[in-house]
Amino acid sequence: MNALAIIFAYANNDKLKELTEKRTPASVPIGGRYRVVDFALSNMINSNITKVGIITRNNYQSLMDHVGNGKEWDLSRKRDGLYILPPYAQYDSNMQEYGGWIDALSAAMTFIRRSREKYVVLTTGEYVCNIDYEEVLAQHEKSEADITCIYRRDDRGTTGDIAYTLEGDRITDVLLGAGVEGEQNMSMDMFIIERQMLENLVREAAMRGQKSLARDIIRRHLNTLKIFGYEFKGYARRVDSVQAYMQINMDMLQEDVREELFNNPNGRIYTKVRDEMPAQYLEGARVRNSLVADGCIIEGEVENCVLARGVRIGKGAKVSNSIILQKSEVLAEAHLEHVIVDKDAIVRTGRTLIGRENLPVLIGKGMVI
Amino acid sequence: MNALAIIFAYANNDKLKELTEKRTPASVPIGGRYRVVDFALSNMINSNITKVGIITRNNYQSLMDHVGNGKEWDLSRKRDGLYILPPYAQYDSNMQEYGGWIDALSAAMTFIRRSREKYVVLTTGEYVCNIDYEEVLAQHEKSEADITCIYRRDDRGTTGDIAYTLEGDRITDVLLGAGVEGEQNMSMDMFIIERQMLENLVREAAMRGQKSLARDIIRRHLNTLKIFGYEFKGYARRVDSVQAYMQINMDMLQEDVREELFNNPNGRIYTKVRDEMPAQYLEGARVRNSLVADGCIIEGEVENCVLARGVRIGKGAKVSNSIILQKSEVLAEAHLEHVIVDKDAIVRTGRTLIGRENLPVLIGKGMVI
Amino acid sequence: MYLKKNCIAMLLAGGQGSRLGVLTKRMAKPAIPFGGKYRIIDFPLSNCINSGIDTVGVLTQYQPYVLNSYIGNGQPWDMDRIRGGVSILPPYVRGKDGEWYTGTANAIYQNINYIDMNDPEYVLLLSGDHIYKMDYDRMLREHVANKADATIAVLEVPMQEASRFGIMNADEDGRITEFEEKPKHPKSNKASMGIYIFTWKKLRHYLELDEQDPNSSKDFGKNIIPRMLADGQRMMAYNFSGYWKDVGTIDSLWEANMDLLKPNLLNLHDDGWRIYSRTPAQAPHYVGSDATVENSLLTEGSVVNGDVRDSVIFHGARIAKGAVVRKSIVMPDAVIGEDAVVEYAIVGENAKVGAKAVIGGPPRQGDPQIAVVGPDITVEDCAIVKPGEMMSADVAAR
Amino acid sequence: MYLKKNCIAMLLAGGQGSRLGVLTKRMAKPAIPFGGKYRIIDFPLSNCINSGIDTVGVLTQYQPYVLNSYIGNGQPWDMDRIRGGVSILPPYVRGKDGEWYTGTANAIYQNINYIDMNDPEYVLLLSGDHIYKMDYDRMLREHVANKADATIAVLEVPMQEASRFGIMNADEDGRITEFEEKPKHPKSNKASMGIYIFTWKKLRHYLELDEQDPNSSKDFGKNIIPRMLADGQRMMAYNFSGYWKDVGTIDSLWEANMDLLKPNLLNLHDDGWRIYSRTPAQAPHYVGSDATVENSLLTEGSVVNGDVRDSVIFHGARIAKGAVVRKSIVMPDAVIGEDAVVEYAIVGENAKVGAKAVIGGPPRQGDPQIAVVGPDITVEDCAIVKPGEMMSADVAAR
Repeated sequence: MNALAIIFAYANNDKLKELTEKRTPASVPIGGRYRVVDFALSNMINSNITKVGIITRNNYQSLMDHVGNGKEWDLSRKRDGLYILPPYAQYDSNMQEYGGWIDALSAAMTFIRRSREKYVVLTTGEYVCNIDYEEVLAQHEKSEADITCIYRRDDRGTTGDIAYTLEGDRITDVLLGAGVEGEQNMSMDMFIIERQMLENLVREAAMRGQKSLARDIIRRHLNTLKIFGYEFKGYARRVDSVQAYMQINMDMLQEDVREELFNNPNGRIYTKVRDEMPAQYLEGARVRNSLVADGCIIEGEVENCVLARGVRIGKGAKVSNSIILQKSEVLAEAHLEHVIVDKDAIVRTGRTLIGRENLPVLIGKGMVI
Repeated sequence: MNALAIIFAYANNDKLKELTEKRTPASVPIGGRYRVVDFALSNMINSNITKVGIITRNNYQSLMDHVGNGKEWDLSRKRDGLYILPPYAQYDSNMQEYGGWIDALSAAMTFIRRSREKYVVLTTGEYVCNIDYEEVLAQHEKSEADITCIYRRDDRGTTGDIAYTLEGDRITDVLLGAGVEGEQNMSMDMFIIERQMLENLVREAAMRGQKSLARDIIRRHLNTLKIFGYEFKGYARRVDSVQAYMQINMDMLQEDVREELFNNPNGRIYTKVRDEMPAQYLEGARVRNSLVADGCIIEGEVENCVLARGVRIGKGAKVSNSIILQKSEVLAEAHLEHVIVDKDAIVRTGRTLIGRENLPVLIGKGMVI
Repeated sequence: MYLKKNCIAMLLAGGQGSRLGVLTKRMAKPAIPFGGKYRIIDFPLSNCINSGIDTVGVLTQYQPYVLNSYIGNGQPWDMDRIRGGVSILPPYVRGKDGEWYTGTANAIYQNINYIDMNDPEYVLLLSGDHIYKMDYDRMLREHVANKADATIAVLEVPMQEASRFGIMNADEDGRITEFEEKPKHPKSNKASMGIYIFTWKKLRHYLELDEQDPNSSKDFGKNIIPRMLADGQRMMAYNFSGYWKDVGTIDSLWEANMDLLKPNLLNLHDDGWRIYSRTPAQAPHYVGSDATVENSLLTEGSVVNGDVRDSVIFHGARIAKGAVVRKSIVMPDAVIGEDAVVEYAIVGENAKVGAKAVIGGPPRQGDPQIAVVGPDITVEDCAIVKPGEMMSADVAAR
Repeated sequence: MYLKKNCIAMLLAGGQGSRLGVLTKRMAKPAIPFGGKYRIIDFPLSNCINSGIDTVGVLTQYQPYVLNSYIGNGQPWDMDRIRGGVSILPPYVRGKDGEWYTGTANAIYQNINYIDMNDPEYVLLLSGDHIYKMDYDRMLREHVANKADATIAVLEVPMQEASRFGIMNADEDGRITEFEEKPKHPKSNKASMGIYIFTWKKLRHYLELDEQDPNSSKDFGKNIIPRMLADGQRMMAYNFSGYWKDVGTIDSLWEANMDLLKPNLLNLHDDGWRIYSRTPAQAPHYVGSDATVENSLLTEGSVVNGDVRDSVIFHGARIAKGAVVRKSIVMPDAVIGEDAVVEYAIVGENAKVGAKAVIGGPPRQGDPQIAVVGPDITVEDCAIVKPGEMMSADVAAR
């Protein structure tokens, strides 16, 4: 595909609470063996996009550790491949934190300008979905659009989200900020645009001190450019709150969601391989309706859970409706309901922790409870 | 070799003038096809050190572009390999610019602590030499040293350099800062130390707000630790001034220096491969005592020069005692003596530029003169 | 010095493995799936990289596709090196004629060029059909310290089984005095594990000698080792203790998988000694609301809605509702239909077992008789595969 | 979809290249050094990656060591891919017996499994002995647009030379109506370049048909193409214009090297179409104080202290003081001694030409007679190698 991709991988908010205390949303663990950014990266390689820049701002060591040299996504290349674009790397970067995508794109402009690809795919690193950008590009080219904005029909808009008004495929208005009610054309913060046009639009907007792609580029040019929408009809959710995080993990217990995300003919979701041995079920294990990653050792009861790699569930422990992240241990006779246990934590023998569906208890990385 | 390496690759001064305006000293082009850091990286892999962290601070985009995923040095690995350690990547980094190696090591402490290797090799990325750290480690182990400091005998000390006083192999004093005269045991800013000891020493020094490895760790512990010197007897020069830069390039015109640096049984110097075609000598070319990289096209006269890849020397041009960096063009009938032309510059037809041996004219990156 | 390799490994992966029957019909033995997510060759390859040996030549001539594409560029084992790494070494044409590998020694002989190019001091010789974890670097250090010409890893086996092995008789310093292939009256219980370290110069000499001998069968065990012993070369035994299993038969393959369910036999949870493998990118395995799983291994991409006990379930395998799996191995992407019963069985890659089919069964008396359904075989609904049967064609309902 | 490949390439690198004599004694033809820093195979491999084809099977059975270690993990051509990349495909044993490649079609036939595993729509068939730059993607797009079963690249050659080539006669739409191998009276001057794109399903069918034909010589040019034509399959010609040279003989190899010294024949300075190669890590080349170099190519690691004109000097070559090199090719790591004279010659890899030796000489009349010093050969001081001589053993002083 004649396109390069830019993935924006820095936090805009702290709605993920402790989950993003020591990492960016893109590197939050999800689905037992993935990080959120695996979806964005795999979608790129599955769409035959082989030049990918990841824009980071802070808190990105865990992201760098995860993506490494990009080999797992076959993005370790002599030409092109994966580029981490950290702040302060440019000799002329005197800016402070990025105020918005336009600042970030300005800082990455050398990277963009040096590319030979005709198009740029812009996306956040926070979406869980399996999308074929080649199909989007085909529509983009067929409709002779200047910008194609990807959206989904959804009624879960929250304050700060962006929605589009469409006439046919053409976007006629951009709704910003206001809490949107009912089913809307919610922006997925994914765009396709010609590289040269992006360069021009960003330069122009930056000179005026503008910050927001949606407000200052898309909305401002609704009449002067051909800006079209592309409806993505598959499963797509953004990891933008603890509730969404919990829900997406639970969604993956459904066969149709799992098949669409992970067994999609469009391509697999790749992640860093950790070479854990298969999960061990010992005598006394009782597991129901759960996703279990390699390296787990299970002796207790588990229901409606996602267990990440290397989790241990002790004898007589009962864990339900919970997410246990990698290498955490739930010791014997402990009892957890509606709990998210971050990495490397320990829940002591006999301990009971009970959250509620819309307010899970969150146990931080490395904590001993 | 049971060691990891830390390469400090950020500028301490601006003595390299325009050459480091848009890059760090470690990424300054040298010897026609190399960057300075190639020597440090190649020395590591040649000593069988396969885990290398490069500490950067600012101005490091060109360095990242050059080292890429580390493949050229065979450091693109599933376990270990090359790690860029930029500032602000850690969630707990609230520091400003590193005040010294101790600050930088504190920021890299997670990386160091997570390693399994017994030893750490610390070095700057600014030295041109071909050194076998396995030999240094052998002496370190044999002498049961706590810290081994690598030095060279040299009389070119300048203000700010560090020299050691030795009794036998043991270091008894560290001379700081004062302009050192005569032949001295000049520090090469290379050290071998046990990883655990380094962790302890850095933690202790950081708690006291200390900054300098030489002053605050080496000198302070001369009586409490076994601190030994290792004399490196080969060619070694630091790229720390425009004069040194010029001299090192000129040294490479000598066969013995070239053989030692580039045809050393200890190992080759690897660099990013650019796949330029062989240099083309056209009718009228007159080249004497020069190093010429691939991709050059030469129609004029060249004497005592280093031409980097893709340089063009036009018909009737005369260039002597100069360094022309990659992709720069010296057009017809131009005349250069004692000039350093940075990348992508153009010297116009018929133009004359004459510097002096100890004060070369410096033409900046991309300039048209 | 980086370009010169101190020790490289040569892995003999050419064996046809005919005792494994239908399982090796379309792949070489080292490519057979093992332990839920591995293939046999993962063990020697992982042992190599964990021992610091990053240059491995894999000698292969039989059905190499699955093995070649499994090894690929070596990345899963961190062997996608610019210098060194893993190389597939098939026979090739020299001069006018080509020559297939006629024996283990001939296979190495034909690749003298490959070894010379790497210019090693020592060569480690490995087989591709053993399951074990071993630090070859320790063995190498002993070899060097002993100034040995060859060092052979040995394992103490029960004396009554010793006559099934090649037995090394060594003096008290560990120097081998005698080698007996499957002796009727073994003098010791030190069995050769088929793992050798040779000083390359010495081995090179004996390979050339052996190649010129028209009566030689060009085999390490039969020719090279006896000849070196006869010549008084310094041959040392290296004592290994720990789990080691030759998986060259259906029974031993099944047993070795079952061994993984027993604690403390072979620890694969070892962070310091990972066994690497190439696995397809799949989601964690899913256990359904009506499933039960006990004393079993499950891995990525498998979906269990039935009842699994004492079994090893590979990636992508699916066990339908009501199906019962006991003491069995269900290989990658195999499907067990609703209410099927699979006991004491091996179900090959991508095989389909129909609803209510019955595969194998518990032993009536004596040793279990393992039923085998070959790769890609379909067993129809309600069909029966008896204990000990091996199916290499589709099975109709009876 | 990433896992499925639209088009993969199969590169026939098995040729012994006997017309290149001593140069191919120890390496297959595609591994021969060319153009200062390349080997012949760099051209098709670079063309592939530049055309967006990242999966290449290299079919080899003859002296594969140099080629295998040159290709290695494919990194220099950006083909060290996790999925796809470059694979060496030697013959192998199926069932009980092995079979060497008996012809170009048989070589592909034996690798049907490899191709099927990649599941491509189209297969590009290439040779390993041509020097050219070509965008296979353009050819592929024509193939697809034409809904062709096969597309064959053709080059217009001078009519008087046409009888040396396989000639394609095509109608005005480019559809091939007739194929004549080296016709005495050619009807057109469109010569086949040995570059084919096939729709895989169609080719697979004809490979299987051809394999069953006991009278077939299992060759693309002799069997597959004529048969497909006879069956009325849709075979299209793809017109290529640009530099293309078969370097299968000493003369053509020398000429192709000399062609690089002429402007505008084959542009290797093309940033958009790099020719990649694996080169040893060496310093830029050094030209000494007494040297003269004109109208020549020099590359890394070479050291010139003599007088070089109209020549191609490879990496690591050394030309001593007083030596004269004219119209010659000095291959990697070769040494030309003091005051030696080398004219109209090819000096092989790592050969040593002694002081005052004389190799070759200018043509008296007619075509130049190229002298060849084989790889690793030593020519003693003051020895003479006459024009047109080919030395495969050390040369003593006369």
